[in-house]
Amino acid sequence: MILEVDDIHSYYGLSHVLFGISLSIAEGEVVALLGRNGAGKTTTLRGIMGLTPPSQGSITFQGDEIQGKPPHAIARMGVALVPEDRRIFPDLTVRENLAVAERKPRVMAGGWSVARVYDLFSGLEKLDGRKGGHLSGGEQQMLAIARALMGNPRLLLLDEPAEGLAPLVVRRLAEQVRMLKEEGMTILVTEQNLKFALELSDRAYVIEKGQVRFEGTAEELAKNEEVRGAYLAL
Amino acid sequence: MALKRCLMLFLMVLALSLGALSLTACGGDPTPMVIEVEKVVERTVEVEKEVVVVATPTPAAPAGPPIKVGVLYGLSSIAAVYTQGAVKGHNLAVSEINAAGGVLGRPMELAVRETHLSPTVAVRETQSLVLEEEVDFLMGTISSGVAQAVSEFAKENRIIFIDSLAQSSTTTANLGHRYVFRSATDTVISGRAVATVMAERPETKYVTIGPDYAFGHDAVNDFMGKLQELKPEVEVVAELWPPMLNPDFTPFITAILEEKPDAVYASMWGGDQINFIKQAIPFGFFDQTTLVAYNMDLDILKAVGAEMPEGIVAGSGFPWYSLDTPAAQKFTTDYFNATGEQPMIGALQGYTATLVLAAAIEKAGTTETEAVADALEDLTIDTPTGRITIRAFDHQADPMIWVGSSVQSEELPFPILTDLVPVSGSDVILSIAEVEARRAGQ
Amino acid sequence: MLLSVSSFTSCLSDPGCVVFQLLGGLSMAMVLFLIASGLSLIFGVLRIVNFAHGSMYMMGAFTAYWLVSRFAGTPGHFWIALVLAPLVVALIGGAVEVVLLRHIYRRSHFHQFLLTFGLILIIADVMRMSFGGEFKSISRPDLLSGSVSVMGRPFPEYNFFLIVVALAVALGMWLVLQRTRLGRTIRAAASDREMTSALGVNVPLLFTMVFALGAGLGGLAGALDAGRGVAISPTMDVQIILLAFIVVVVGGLGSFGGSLLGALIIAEVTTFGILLLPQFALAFVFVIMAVVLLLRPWGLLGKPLEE
Amino acid sequence: MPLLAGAGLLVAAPFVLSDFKVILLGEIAIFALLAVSYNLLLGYCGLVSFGHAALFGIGGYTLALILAKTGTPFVVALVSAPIMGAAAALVMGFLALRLAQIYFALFTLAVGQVAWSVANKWVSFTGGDDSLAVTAASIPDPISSPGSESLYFFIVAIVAAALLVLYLMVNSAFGYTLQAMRESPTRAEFVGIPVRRYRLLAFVISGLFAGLAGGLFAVHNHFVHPEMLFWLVSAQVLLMSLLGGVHLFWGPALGAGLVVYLRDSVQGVFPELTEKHLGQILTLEGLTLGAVALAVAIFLPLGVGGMLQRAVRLAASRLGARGRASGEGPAPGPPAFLGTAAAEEPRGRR
Repeated sequence: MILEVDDIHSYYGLSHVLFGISLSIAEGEVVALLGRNGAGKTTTLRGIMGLTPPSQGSITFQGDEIQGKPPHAIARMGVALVPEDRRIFPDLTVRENLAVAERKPRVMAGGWSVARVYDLFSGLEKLDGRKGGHLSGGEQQMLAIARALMGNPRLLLLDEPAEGLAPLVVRRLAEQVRMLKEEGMTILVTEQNLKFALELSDRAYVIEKGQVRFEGTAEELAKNEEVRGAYLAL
Repeated sequence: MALKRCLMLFLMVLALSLGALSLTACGGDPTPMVIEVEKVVERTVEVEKEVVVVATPTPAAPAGPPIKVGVLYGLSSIAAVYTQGAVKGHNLAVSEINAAGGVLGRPMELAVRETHLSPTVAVRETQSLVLEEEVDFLMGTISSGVAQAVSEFAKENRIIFIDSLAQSSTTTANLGHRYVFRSATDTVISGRAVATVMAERPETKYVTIGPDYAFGHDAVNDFMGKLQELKPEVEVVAELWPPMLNPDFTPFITAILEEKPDAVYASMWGGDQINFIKQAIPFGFFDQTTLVAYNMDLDILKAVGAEMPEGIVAGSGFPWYSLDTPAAQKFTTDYFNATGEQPMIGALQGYTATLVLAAAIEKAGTTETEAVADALEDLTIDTPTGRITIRAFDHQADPMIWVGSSVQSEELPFPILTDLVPVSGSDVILSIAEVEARRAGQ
Repeated sequence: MLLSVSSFTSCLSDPGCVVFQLLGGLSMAMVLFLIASGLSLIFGVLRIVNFAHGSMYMMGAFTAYWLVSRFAGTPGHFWIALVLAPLVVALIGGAVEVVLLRHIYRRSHFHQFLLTFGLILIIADVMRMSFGGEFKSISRPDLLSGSVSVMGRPFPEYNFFLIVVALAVALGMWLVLQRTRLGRTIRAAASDREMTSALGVNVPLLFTMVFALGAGLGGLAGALDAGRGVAISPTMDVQIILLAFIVVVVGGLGSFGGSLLGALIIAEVTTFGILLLPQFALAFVFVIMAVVLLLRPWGLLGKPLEE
Repeated sequence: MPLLAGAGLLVAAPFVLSDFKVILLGEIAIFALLAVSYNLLLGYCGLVSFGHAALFGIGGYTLALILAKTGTPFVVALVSAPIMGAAAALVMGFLALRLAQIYFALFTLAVGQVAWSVANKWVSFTGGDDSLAVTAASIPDPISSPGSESLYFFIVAIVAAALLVLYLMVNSAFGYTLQAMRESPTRAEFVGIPVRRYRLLAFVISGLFAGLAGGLFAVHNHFVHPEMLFWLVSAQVLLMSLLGGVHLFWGPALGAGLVVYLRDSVQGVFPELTEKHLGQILTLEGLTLGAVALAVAIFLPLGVGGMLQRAVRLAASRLGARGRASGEGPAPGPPAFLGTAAAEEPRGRR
């Protein structure tokens, strides 16, 4: 298991948001985290990234406890987050956005460089000098993923990547994510859009009110009408 | 977690304080002190010998309940350079008085309080002194606003207040009353003393510049009124009023230079005056015009130091470095022996105020307020700078002012005023008619 | 003051006078710029309005004084002080960030105001304890003690030096911010510190560096001003902080170019205002600030803050 | 019960304490009113103003000017002070409330400083730095002497009445609306609350009581000085409020008491020490108040009042006080705007 989340509880201020979420991901797997708005998906990802540290429970990444570590340390260990609202730096150019995330190339071969992400996201190259704030939604999403890759992550956290994008753009995005998967990238993706998620992922968790309600393969979930009806917006 | 932070904070404060203490311990000003002292002492040795011969046998130690005097000053910030010395002057006078048998055989005792240059704080501290410490008299204050507030308190509560430092003429002239007295010069004496000297000189085209509050305006008006009276052809081509505590005088300097005045009268004090002079030098200011300063004592002379341009005309209430009178030299030596410092003007003024009060109590034979107030009126005593009288009509004293021009000294490690012209305070003090006119105008 | 108005018009018709006044204003502007840019940088990245920034300026001046008197015999002691003083202040700034500020980023902005207000009081008292209340001053270096003729009027060499140094700092800062990795990271953190940390940037360390840099700029202004002949005393902080606020409010909090523009406007308006209406010259500054706040509350080159 | 005991203490105080302590208590009462009025903006609206000193000073100058320049009876002057305070607040608030947080703070700072420079510069009207006396003759006899019991009771009675009015106000629908707006202005706007108008009303009420406090201060001190309007006074009121605890109605009053008391007790404690070790006479007031400010900002975000409240609750639950112990869920804590946890965590591009 590359990532193991064990019984984490999280608070926002005084409100208890996560009530003992546990999940695990194996190397090379794509796992979907599904649930309605407010179910706790984003909080779970933020918890893993160290942005909203859980108040109890443990998170291990490649066997190391990362619970309680600052976000930058977690990022440097190989976790990268593509947040829900993309959070592109609006005043920085596309290239600068990428450069911020660039870490010194690891020993391992095949590290990501600006040239390589431009290869993967062919649309970005011609936007090289444009300010992040002037990109369209789809372009921002590409940039957000590309930026996350610049840190050479082993685990990519994708928070609702398809949200607010036109169907055509979503399709292209799915393709790009699949290419990443083929390269062996481990991905945890949250979605409300069941179709998009199931198309890509090997396994899925469904959460509701901060607790895991279902866990299984994509096929199992696709067949389980009950869970889909009860916990997911279709 | 909280404990750790607490510890860190504590360590931080500790480190800061230790740093502060070690800095002071290293001695901020290591260079010239020793030389100066020798000079001062050398020049006063003979006088001292005389004093020793004349000295009387030790009198009886004072007994009975002490006569308590409240002393109020802004002891920090911009005023410190005047008031720290003033408190030491008060202390020197008290120890001399008590060594000589006290006042009415009773010891004199001071209670010093900080006003933070705030009238509100000053009044609260005055109340504390009068109600808690039960002081019999009040002395002190710097900054005219504080003096005025304490003076109002004295008036309402019928307690004697001797203004020892604050200069604004308003306190005794316009708003004077039975219980307020001033043993120091006011803006009229200081301003007019300089004006009498400037009236003899050729300059006629003036620019004035002064801090934008009561004192600054009083000082400019008192100088210019006298000068124009003595020399009607003098004209003022511009009046500038920078705020107090102004760090950058460049725009004022460039504006003045465009006017091409013969002379510039400046009533800034302390840091403002230093800023102005130092920033004006490289503009060739002192080659183009003559600066006339309200006063220039050790605080400014030392701070400007070797850069001090020659030929600035200024008044001084205590140019001890040039005064050969035994009284002045004795005070300088005693003060140095007691404190290890050269006396600045504040030291003299604090010392004088204490002597005035003690003499009045002796004369009245009681500490009862009305009797002492009566005794203070027309009281004449000898001070280190000569004899002064507290005028009965407005309770303003008439100390000497010396007017001279700046020069780099060959003997002393700081510039001094030279070619000193002594101006007797009684020659330039507001006339009684003028005081009456001002009071009628209120 | 009719007389002064006439001198103003006569100045405007004399190019020598105009250039001379402009230059005088420029040297005032440059000091203001150095202070304001530090204040603005700290706000831009840390989102903290540092009321104690004037104290950094004051510490710069005191440190310069202390170094100059320490190295009194050494040739070039002024230059040693000018280089070391900002570094010392930067170190102190960094320590303040680590020990104090770091704990309150998540608190409401009133706690931040309170903390920096407390720092003003403490630093002033510590300076007073260390150096006393007497006015200190240091002398210009011999190299720059003279003056040069500008359209027939002597203008201090030191002020030219000051203008050049400040412009060099401005250019250097701009290059660092726009062209270097550090600058990129600072700009990223300014717009979204959380995302920046999620991308592997050690944001706490970056904040310490930025606060130290801002404090160092304040300290540099203090040291430069000390050399210009500004009297050094424990009240310098309060004198300067209000002016610095006016500059950043006019130029735009958090905007580097805004600090430069704001400083130029405030200094030149003051300079020419004194010629025009000496009685009210300094009120112009407040009027400009009020107008800017009413029309463009986020300043001329700033960006609106979301609530 | 505690209320009665407190009232009893206040009534007994002047008979037990020295005249000077009675003066200090009067000052505490006035600053308590000022700080509580300030907290209407700070605690209830989440707005930091640095112009509050100006409203305080305007109240003081109104009373002093009316008494000094006209023959109007004292009562009229006393009533005019809060009215002018409110009027000034209306103008200041109208302009300032369009601005968000930090710009609001800076704008009020600027307006306050303009008011201060007017008081300083318009010497012929305000007396400038020479201050403006409120003579004993212009104040009705029983309350004309500082330190007297009658003046003390006069001040305490007015302050108590004003605090009662404020208390009722913040515990009415108006007060709850303010708090709802503070938590989320956008949501409040969404459900149809005219946020700006409510805040303006709060600002005006705050100015009303600040003006009253200023008037009382003029009576208490027998003079007014431009320093009443200086921004550092606002900063001190901020310290008082945060020290006492801004989420409690009486927190700022407690803070006012602590600051005034602390300042009085550090005066005169250190001079001998500093003279001996530093060769100068210093009070270290700045060091003390500064350390308190740091301590509050870092360790006591809820203020002394908040800490006391917590301690009392904890003690109550330990003693197993009847009924609801705080067993379930987190202890009732501060409102979210104090940002104890992640509530204020920067989200998005803020």
